[in-house]
Amino acid sequence: MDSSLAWFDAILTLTLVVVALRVLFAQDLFQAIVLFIVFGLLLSLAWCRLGAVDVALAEAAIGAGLTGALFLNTLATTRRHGDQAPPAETIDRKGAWVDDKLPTLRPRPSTPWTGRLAFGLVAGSVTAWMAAVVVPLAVSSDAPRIAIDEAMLRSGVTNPVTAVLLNFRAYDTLLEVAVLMLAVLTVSSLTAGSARVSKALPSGPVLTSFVRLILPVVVMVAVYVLWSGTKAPGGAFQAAALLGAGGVLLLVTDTQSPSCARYLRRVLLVAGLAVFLLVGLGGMLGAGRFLEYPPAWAGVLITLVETVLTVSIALVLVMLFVGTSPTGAEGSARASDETPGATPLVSRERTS
Amino acid sequence: MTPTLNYALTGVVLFSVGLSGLFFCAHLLRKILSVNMAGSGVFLVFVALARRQPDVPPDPVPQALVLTGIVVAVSATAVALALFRRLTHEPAEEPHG
Amino acid sequence: MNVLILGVAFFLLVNVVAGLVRVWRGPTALDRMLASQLFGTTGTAILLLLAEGLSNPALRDVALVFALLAPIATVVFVRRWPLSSSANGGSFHEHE
Amino acid sequence: MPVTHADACLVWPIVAPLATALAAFVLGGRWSTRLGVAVVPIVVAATAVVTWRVWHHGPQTYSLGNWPAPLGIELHADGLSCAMLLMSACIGAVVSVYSVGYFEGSTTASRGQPQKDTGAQFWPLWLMLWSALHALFLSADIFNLYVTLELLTLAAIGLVVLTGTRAAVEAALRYLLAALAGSLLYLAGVALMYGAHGTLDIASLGRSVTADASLQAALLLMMVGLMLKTALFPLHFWLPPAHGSAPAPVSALLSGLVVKGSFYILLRLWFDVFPQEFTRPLTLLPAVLGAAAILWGSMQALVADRLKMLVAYSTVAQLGYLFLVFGLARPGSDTGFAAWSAVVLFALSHACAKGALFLAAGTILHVAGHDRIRDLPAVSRRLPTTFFAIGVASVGLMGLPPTAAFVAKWTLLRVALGGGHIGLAVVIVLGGLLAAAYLFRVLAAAFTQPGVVDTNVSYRKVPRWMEYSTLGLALVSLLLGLASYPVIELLRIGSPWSPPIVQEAAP
Amino acid sequence: MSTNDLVSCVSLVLGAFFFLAGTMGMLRFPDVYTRLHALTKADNLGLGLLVFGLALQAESWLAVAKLFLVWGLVMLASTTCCHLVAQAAWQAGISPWSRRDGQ
Repeated sequence: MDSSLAWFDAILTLTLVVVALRVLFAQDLFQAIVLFIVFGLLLSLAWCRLGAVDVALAEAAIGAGLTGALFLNTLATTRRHGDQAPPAETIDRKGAWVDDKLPTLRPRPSTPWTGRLAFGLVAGSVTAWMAAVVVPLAVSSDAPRIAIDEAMLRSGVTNPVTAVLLNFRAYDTLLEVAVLMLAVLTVSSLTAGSARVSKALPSGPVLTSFVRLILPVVVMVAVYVLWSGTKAPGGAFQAAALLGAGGVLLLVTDTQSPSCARYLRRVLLVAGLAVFLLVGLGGMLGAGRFLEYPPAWAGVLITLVETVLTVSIALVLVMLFVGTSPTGAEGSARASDETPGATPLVSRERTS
Repeated sequence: MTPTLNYALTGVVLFSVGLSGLFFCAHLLRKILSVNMAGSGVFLVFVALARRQPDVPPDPVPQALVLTGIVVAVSATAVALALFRRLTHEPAEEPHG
Repeated sequence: MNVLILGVAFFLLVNVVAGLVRVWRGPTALDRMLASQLFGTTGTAILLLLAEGLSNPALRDVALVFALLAPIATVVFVRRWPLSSSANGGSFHEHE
Repeated sequence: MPVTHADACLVWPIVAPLATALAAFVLGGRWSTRLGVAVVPIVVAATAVVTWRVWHHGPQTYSLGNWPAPLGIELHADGLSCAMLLMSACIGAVVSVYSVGYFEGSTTASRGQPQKDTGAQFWPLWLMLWSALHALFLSADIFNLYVTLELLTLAAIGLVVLTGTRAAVEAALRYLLAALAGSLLYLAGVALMYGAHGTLDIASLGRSVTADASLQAALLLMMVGLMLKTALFPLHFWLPPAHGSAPAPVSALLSGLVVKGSFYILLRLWFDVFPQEFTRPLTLLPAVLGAAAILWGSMQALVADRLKMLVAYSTVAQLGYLFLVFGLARPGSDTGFAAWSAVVLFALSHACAKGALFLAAGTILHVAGHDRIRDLPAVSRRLPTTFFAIGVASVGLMGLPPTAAFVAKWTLLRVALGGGHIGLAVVIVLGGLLAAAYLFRVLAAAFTQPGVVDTNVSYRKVPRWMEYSTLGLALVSLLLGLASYPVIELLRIGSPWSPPIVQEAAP
Repeated sequence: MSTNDLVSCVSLVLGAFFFLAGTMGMLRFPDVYTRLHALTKADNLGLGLLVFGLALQAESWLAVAKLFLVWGLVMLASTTCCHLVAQAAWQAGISPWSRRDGQ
């Protein structure tokens, strides 16, 4: 049993490294991106082997699902210029720095052997140096860690990872949600792109009915993951990633997607962070400290925060996808009005 | 070779490969991919070191940190991709637009 | 029993690594996409086996997420990739 | 433990701008400006309260969620954090006032799309940046510092691309990739430190670290990462385009405040966490690179043809001075404190002077539509206040006698000569001369009669407070010299050189 | 070894065999249309047998339900994806392989 697991680990890690190298050196970018998706799936298996199931869930949903979709989408937009689509090299030239001060190699379809040699030397020496440090750490039986057992009793939840994320280190999580907000702000300010009609495959009845069938399951599983997060692996981020992925599915099919008013969307985007802040400040008012939950209320408050966070983060993830999308048929209406306080062209003309 | 050692070493390799890729690959998309892989490498080291004692459940703190890190990474990636898209779209606008 | 389950998991991993060759070789984008789909399914199977073999039922949830999200890449791809693209590599057509 | 509400003041500099950013985002439009201005006095007051408490009661520690250090995250304020907070509050307030005028009616049309209200986008981003800065200066947890670094970077990126030009987008992408590499190196260091010592809290790390290989590796990784983020020569390649192509108030923020964030972390880790036997062999590396940065940045500034690029390269040069601290400040010795506090004082002074210069450059760009140095004489007649502000800020930047930069450089020179670092002393002097040389290129414009008055160029009107706020910031950089004694006393509180009574206050 | 375990073993081994067949097909078949067959048919059957084998070992009814839900989802997903891929291939003008033009 142990030997087959050891072999499993060996093959898995070896494949991870080979796939990573291939992502960097595969001649065409599409292959690199498909391999990157595969990399995410492999990594998710690795998290499972390390017993980090919460991380595995997030990686499966965000790493392999959403990030892959983001990359595919972006690559597709760079080839969207009609039939005179640029071959990979021209994209290279365009994509590379123009006033080239970075130590980049000449843009070529494949890295020349000198480049590979330099790459190998640098990567190899960094690996050797860091391995010399990490190996003693990894084999030492003395593993200092932060003691949480006693505090778990007052944390309001039984899943230790959720306790760390939403109670002991809730402040990290608060700032992390702010990071997501910032990403949305930046991405949506960049989205005013060209509207090009997609020449991709139309979504036929099969895709439409597939989406219709699978979306309720996605929502159901997301609710389950959120609900079980307090006592088993799962939680707000994993649930949000699932919902976000469901939203992406809805976006890329031609089905009528439930649209909501611009204002409401903005409120929903900030709701997670706002509720989190309010709960934190509430802890302060109740003769306590910022982000302190009274032990009796901890479970309820954490669930409340997680629920609102799930909705907000899911929306954020969908918006991030929209931001890297071609602003074509479904994109333009959603994306261009996203900038806060954007004034429609028409009404400006009327006033002037 | 214990799983901890195996995965921690893989993390180190991925980190170095990703970091070198960031500096040596010319194409911007590949640079963005490299950053993601280097990040995964660091996360692997984090979590692998969290389960050094096989008979004790793994330390939850690094797992929580890595979850935070994954979300930060996806935000940064989305921003980088939006910038990249803007950059590759721009020149095509002038001759055709 | 567990020996068999973990053995099968290992076998599937080897299998899927062999399947990666199709992502390598293409020749068309669709082949690569198809191979990654195979990867998703096999990954799901491996997770289900590990859940039983390591007696960690939480891994079934990961398998569930795998199963739900594996088609995302393919759907995004076919809906966003221009059909007439003549660019190499990501092309629908084999190029030499 | 009795809960005291007084130490909750540490939370407000972080929460106030963050909450306002959310409100500004939701309400949008004109409300974002109003809210942005309204929160300025609150933030300034919160900062003042924190400083007051630190001044009177010593370093303050606040356990978020009431989970004490190794388990939870703590906020920590000592003299250094307070100085940084005051710098951030001061520059933030001025930039806010300036931005009201700068972004007024600045809707940029982007390629036939509906016009974008850049101002409404500016405020949420800037308020979040402000919040991130304060979170960074107050954090006492190495992983939380990573999150604040990322928050800072993403906010900065969002601000750089506000103009939406191709140059800005390209600069932003370059900046983002460099910053991500920097934070990953830092995070790798965090992973090693947690793996070896099982804690993330700076104070407990400082107590528990032992000199071993993993710590040395962590130090190197973190140092390189943070140097990259602080744009130390030769890792500065991303800075000039980003700072040069961003909107003026943003450039002021980036040059004045954002690069100081990663420098602050390095300063803190170097003196509070890592034992001397590790840092000692490495002292010369940052110091020599700093010296090289002074020379290289100044040379580039001498040949720059645009004002904003000149100021941006000047930042590369001036950041070099900051890194001299690692070569000159020895823990334990009294000259160590002198050099350390001098460098922090220099950072404060640089932030004000550089901020003023960027704001002035922004005003010129706003009015004339260009910032070419050889065409500045034609502009100078129209903007006497702004050019006066440039003059004052230049005095602050060159380090002429009454300014804080003078006090700082003089102290550094004394310590360098006392420690036998003749080379560094020469560079300190030379850097001052070079700064004078490139700044006179700009100042000359103010005293030169325009040869040809360009009648074709239509000049835009400029709101008064844009000019006055710039001048105000420039004057602060000048007056800081007079206040340098209290600032140095403030820095002593909780510094590695302070008497050890402080440790007992926070058990 | 109980009958339960025996059936489970046989089912698992058979399932693994179908995965092997799927991979072989993926690697050996000549064009994208034929590879579709390799993927869907073998994969779904393979996963089905594995799920059946594992269901006999599962500790609770909830686990069994989850197993079959996963199987159902994978079938649904791979059916749809194969349809989409085939449609895309057809619309892009890839002609199916026939014995004449192969070798």
